[in-house]
Amino acid sequence: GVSMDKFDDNFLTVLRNGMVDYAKTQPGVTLQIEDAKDDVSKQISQVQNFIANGVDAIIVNPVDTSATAAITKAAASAGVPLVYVNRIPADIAKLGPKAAVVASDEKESGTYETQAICKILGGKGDILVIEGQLSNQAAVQRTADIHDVIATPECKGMKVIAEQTAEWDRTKAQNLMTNWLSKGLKFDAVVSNNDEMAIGALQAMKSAGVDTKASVVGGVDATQDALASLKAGDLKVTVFQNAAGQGKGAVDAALALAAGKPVEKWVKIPFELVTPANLDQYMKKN
Amino acid sequence: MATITPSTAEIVRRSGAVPGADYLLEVEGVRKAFPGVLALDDVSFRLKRGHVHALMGENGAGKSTLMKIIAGVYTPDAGSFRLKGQEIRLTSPLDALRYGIAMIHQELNLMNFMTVAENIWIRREPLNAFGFVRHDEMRRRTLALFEQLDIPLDPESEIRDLSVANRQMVEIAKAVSYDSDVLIMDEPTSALTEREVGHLFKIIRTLKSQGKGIIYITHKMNELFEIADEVSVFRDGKFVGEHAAADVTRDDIIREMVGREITQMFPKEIVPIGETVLSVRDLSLAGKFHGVSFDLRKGEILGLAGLVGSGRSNVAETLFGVTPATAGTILVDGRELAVRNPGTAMTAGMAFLTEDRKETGCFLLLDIMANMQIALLRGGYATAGFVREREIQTLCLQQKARLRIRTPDLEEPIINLSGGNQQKVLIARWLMLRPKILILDEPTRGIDVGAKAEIHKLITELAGQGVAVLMISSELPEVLGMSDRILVMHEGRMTGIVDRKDANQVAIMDLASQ
Amino acid sequence: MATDISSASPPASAETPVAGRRRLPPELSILGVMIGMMLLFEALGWIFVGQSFIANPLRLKIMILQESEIGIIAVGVTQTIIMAGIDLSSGSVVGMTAMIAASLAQAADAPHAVYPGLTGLNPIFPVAAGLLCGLAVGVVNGWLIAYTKIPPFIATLGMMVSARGVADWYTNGQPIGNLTDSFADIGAGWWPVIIFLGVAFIFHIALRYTRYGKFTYAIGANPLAARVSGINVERHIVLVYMFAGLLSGLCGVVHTARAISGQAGVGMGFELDAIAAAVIGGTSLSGGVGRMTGTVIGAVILGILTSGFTFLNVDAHYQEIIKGGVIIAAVVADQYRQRRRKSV
Amino acid sequence: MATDISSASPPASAETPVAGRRRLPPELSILGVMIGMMLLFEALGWIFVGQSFIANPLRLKIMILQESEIGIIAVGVTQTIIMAGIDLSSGSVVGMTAMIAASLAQAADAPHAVYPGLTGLNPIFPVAAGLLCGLAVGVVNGWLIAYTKIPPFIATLGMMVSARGVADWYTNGQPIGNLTDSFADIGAGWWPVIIFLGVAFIFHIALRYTRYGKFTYAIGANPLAARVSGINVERHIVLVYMFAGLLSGLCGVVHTARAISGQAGVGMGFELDAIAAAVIGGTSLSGGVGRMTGTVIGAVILGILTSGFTFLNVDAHYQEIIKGGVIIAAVVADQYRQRRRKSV
Ligand SMILES: Nc1ncnc2c1ncn2[C@@H]1O[C@H](COP(=O)(O)OP(=O)(O)OP(=O)(O)O)[C@@H](O)[C@H]1O
Ligand SMILES: Nc1ncnc2c1ncn2[C@@H]1O[C@H](COP(=O)(O)OP(=O)(O)OP(=O)(O)O)[C@@H](O)[C@H]1O
Ligand SMILES: [Mg+2]
Ligand SMILES: [Mg+2]
Repeated sequence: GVSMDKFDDNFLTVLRNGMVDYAKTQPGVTLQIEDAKDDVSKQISQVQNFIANGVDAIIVNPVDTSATAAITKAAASAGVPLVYVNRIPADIAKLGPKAAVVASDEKESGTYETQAICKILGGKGDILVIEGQLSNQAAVQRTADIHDVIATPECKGMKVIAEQTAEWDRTKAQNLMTNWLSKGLKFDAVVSNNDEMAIGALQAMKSAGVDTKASVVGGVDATQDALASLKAGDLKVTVFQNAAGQGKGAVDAALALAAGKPVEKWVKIPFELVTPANLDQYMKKN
Repeated sequence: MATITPSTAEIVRRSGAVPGADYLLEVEGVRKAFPGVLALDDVSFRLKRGHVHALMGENGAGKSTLMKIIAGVYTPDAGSFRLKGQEIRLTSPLDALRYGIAMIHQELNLMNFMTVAENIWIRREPLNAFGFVRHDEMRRRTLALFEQLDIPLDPESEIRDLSVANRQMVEIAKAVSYDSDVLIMDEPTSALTEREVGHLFKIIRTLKSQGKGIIYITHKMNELFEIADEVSVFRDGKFVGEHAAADVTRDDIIREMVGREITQMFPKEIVPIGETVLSVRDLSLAGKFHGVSFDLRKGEILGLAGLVGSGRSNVAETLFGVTPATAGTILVDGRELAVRNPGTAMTAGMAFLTEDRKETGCFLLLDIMANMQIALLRGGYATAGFVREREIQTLCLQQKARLRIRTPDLEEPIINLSGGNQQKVLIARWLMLRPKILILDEPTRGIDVGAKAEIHKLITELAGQGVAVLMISSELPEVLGMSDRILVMHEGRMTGIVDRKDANQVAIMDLASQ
Repeated sequence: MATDISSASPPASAETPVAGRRRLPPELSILGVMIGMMLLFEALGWIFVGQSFIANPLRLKIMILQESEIGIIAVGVTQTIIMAGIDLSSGSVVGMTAMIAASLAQAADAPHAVYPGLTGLNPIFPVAAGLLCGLAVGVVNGWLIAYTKIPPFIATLGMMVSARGVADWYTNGQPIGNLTDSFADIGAGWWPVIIFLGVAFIFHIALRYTRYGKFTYAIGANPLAARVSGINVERHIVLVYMFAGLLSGLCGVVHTARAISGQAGVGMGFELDAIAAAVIGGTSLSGGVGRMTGTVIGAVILGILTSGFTFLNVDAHYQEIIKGGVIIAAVVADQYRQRRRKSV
Repeated sequence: MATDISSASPPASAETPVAGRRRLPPELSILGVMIGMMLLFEALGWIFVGQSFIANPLRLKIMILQESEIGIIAVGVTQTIIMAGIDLSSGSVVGMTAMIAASLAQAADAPHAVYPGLTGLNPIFPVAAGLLCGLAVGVVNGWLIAYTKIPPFIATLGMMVSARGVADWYTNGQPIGNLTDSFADIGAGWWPVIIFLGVAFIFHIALRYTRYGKFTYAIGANPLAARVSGINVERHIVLVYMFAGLLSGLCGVVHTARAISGQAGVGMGFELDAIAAAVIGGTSLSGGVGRMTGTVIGAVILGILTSGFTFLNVDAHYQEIIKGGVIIAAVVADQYRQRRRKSV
């Protein structure tokens, strides 16, 4: 049983496909994947439905990392192995013997992105921040990372002149960027919480006649479109999170736990910075 | 000015009259303006204890508006009110009810999906010690009330299953149940037949003998002289006179109301009757009526009489395809016509004025023009889909003048018109179609004497032009006066067709209760 | 032909209300649809999965447990709809009250407590705070609708946007975890179900047997008639929206206890599910018609669908596509059965 | 006292429409609210930002551009609401048609084309496919509502769930990129605005001056009376929902062209924004009342809000909280102005 946060998210789709593809190579493994639609209660219910159906192991891509206690408890009391994937549950310390986490360290993504931009700008400049959904933790975390990096001595010269949400959405980012441009804001870089919004911002800049090749825009996720944009010289930096690797790792961990083998509590899948320099090695990956 | 707060309403009500107060209710200097219309202009009115005071006036004269003010629905722009000699102020219907003023509204005001009992006792449900409604007790009280008023209805039936007449009876019962000192009845009989009217008058007499005052609005002259003690006449929002009913004649009042003489109430002309246009054979609608057969000829007016609930309206609805027949045939000009929906009926040249203005007639939120033109649009008056507004507007203005529809302009939402004027708009809707067969269900419901005569003249004129008319009416004089032949129904069966020359009240009533 | 109310002898028929006129409660028909649905899954279960769908206590529990949060707000939403209103703010209010309740329910050892001085409180406090907040929002909704006369859709839509804003702003989007066990107990085991059925029962009684209920139906069926009958329509509107708000607050509390965490995004889209449960259960959006039992059945139908699809291991992509069709089919079947019974 | 229609000679007053009685269109009032809002931002702009809010062509463009997608579906949704219906499926249909249009609009050199044989097509094809799909969905919605008599809310809710399912399923949630430039042009520059205002104008004319419009209002105001007046109510319902579906499809196409990519999650929540635009613009959810001009103003008001907040650089968290309040305030102001004008 697999419960995903949501289906219509590009990154999670890659992760899901990673699981599906990998599971196909493993004999006797069938996956039942459910869409929690970004809803904690739905996810809890899905796990309970899985337990009712007697699955061998459960993989959960948590909607809310602070709300995993209920899931952990349910799985533990039913004795079903449990693997959290992609996001680290808040109760990681309390996970029982039949539970594990396969994820990257979310703190890395925003940090890598901002550090790279800081390097391009030479440690100083005015930046615009495009946030994801305000109630979403990745958005909150990545935005916090930006501020953390700016607080470091090397990047002290950077300043956030405006920070608004575009709810992860490309056209919303287009709208937001156009609104900023209409105000005549002078900025040196745009730091976006994900690639979709970064691309939206670039599209808006293009249609307003801003030279996107000379501008500095960064995102996170290394989606196909982002890589293409990077190649074209528009996007300057993105961060690759090995979605397929996480998917594969999760299935592996679940199989191991189901077979009674021990698994590391946190199987770390690292983030990787993507720049025009190392672009080619990622073109085929996501 | 000693104004009494609503909380003292009960005290005022319980206390006796101020010494020397002859009148139960006195209203003075009331003014009420709606946008563009001065509905009431310095109107005064008095009601005596134990009397029935009739209000007369043309459609749109302001009768309902004044009554709604007394019942606390509208707030007047000016005016003072005295109940049993004490100054009162009315700010909401609840106030009025507390002061002992209840009203039967011209437009039915019932909750469709609730039962009869729930409708009557709303806000006054009998409760038990825990605050729960005692449904049994409510039912018992309803039955007791119905027995007292002689109403044969099941307290548990839902309002939406009742015919208009029965709904009206529920309204009457509800108003009586308040046991109020002042009871306002705004055209309570417009949907009732003679039997129920007689019934209502019995109730009114009982109330009178209990010392209550009743304000009675009607457009039916005969009722006036049967029940009223006084009569006040209104014209164009102004009070024009008060008389003892015994001192005046029908013509006096009409003259005062309309400002001119009306010589003939039913201006029936004998016109040449042509060939048959509509033949109905064994028409049935399962559960409603069966075996209805008749012929309708060019220039003929066929009256349809019967008691309330006898199925007259159902026959009309079936003819027009609103509720397609379950058996029988309809022939128009000798050709069989499968009437599946109103569209097919209209294509065949029929027009149908329904009896329930609010439910199946008016588009309340739309303006007068939209209400009038809607049936016309189906078959023309549009070029490539674009409505020919000019032409239609000319037609509408003609109808407005001809039927004397009282409104500032055609863009007024129809909901702002007085009841009678709404009815006129609907009549105009169908007349504009120039139908071959005109079906009218209670065409003069709520229409004043003057306009009624006009409409009767119009119907006769149409018949003269070769239109075949089927007219349902609960007013026997109207049916008798207008029809060439009268078809009588009872409980879903037709009990006979009477010729004009043989028709009289007794013969019809005989057939209607056979 | 059913009745003979046009009989010529009134007193007789008045005394003897005609038999066979008693309407069957309309929710019987949607109950039939629900049972049919369960039997269908049972049959499909034996064919495709080789096990029983119904004879599984855990599944029966989850079927209703997973909808009990939606159900709690649906109890309030149903009442606003019966009164010809609507409550779009319920989902956001769940999010807002979830945050507020969670912030007051943190355990004494919570590392980054929102109010470090207010940890380890008795669960009474977070519960009361959540309920009161919900209630306050409800009063504002009701006041706006009753006294400014703006459409309920706009008033509660505005509130929906604002309440979500408050939820996001409350801790800048950071989730609130580390709640006390005693608070978490409220959301454990059967509790959400009991609370849902409990409030549904209370308001079922209120709607059917009290003046509160009669007024609600009356205003929904014909506000003018209600006013003319002396009902203080404005006050009653405030009351009904207040209860709806209170129930959203309750749902926020239950959700927080169940998830053992407060998250700003919680409850997104709940309002639509709640309205769907009510409408599937026979409540009419034009007001005056609806019953609490129908809403409970509507919520359970949504639960059966979810559990049934997981049970049959239907591909999640197809699930959605089918789900929409099944909701429509359920209501069509209900409509058809009701119409047939009426014409009998 | 303005007029003297209470004259005793009816024929005279019937012929001469009294001067000064010309009714102002009701949307004038909400237009006033909109202008007031712009002036407020203008004033705040000079105070806090030191520049003009209005005198900025780019901002005027984005104000309407950012709402033009919502606006396009609002044109259809308004008509369903005037007809006392609703269309909840519009957002999902946008998602679905976006995917379909995108899959047929991929450039010849797209690396992972959905239909490798169908790349580099003339934009006519993806546009036609998107529109046709939308139209088909609309017909299904209309048919369900007209002939099975289920509430429009349920029919379009079911469709909303199903269409989203189709969008997700279409490419398993993968976005579709690498679209042809000629297709992308449809979403470039002023085009979305032109398309929005174009369809709004067409349907404004249709509603005001054609039989189609008169029938739509009539059915919304009183479906029973409409039927008795000979209108084929069922056919007209199908027609109106068909147009609504078509417009959702158009929005899907425009959105895809604007984003130069098709995404399954697109359009989520659009239906609510569209309904909000219509209701802010004065369309009544109980049917029979509403105008296209009002809806356009409603959409622009939403755009002004978004642009204004960004302009003033209001903290994103407070934005939401304020936004809800401002929507309510706008409608309250409108209501108040209308009532006052009425009583004059
Ligand atoms: N809500 C309203 N808004 C605007 N005008 C109104 C409103 N109600 C009534 N009027 C106008 O006030 C005048 C008086 O109407 P009212 O209903 O009192 O007449 P009435 O004497 O009861 O007529 P009828 O015999 O037709 O019932 C009419 O011209 C009517 O158009
Ligand atoms: N809307 C309705 N729903 C259910 N039954 C109805 C409805 N309207 C009328 N009936 C019933 O149908 C039967 C015939 O009613 P119909 O209205 O045709 O009679 P009618 O002779 O025209 O009387 P009325 O003067 O009341 O119109 C009656 O028993 C009545 O109670
Ligand atoms: Mg009147
Ligand atoms: Mg009748």
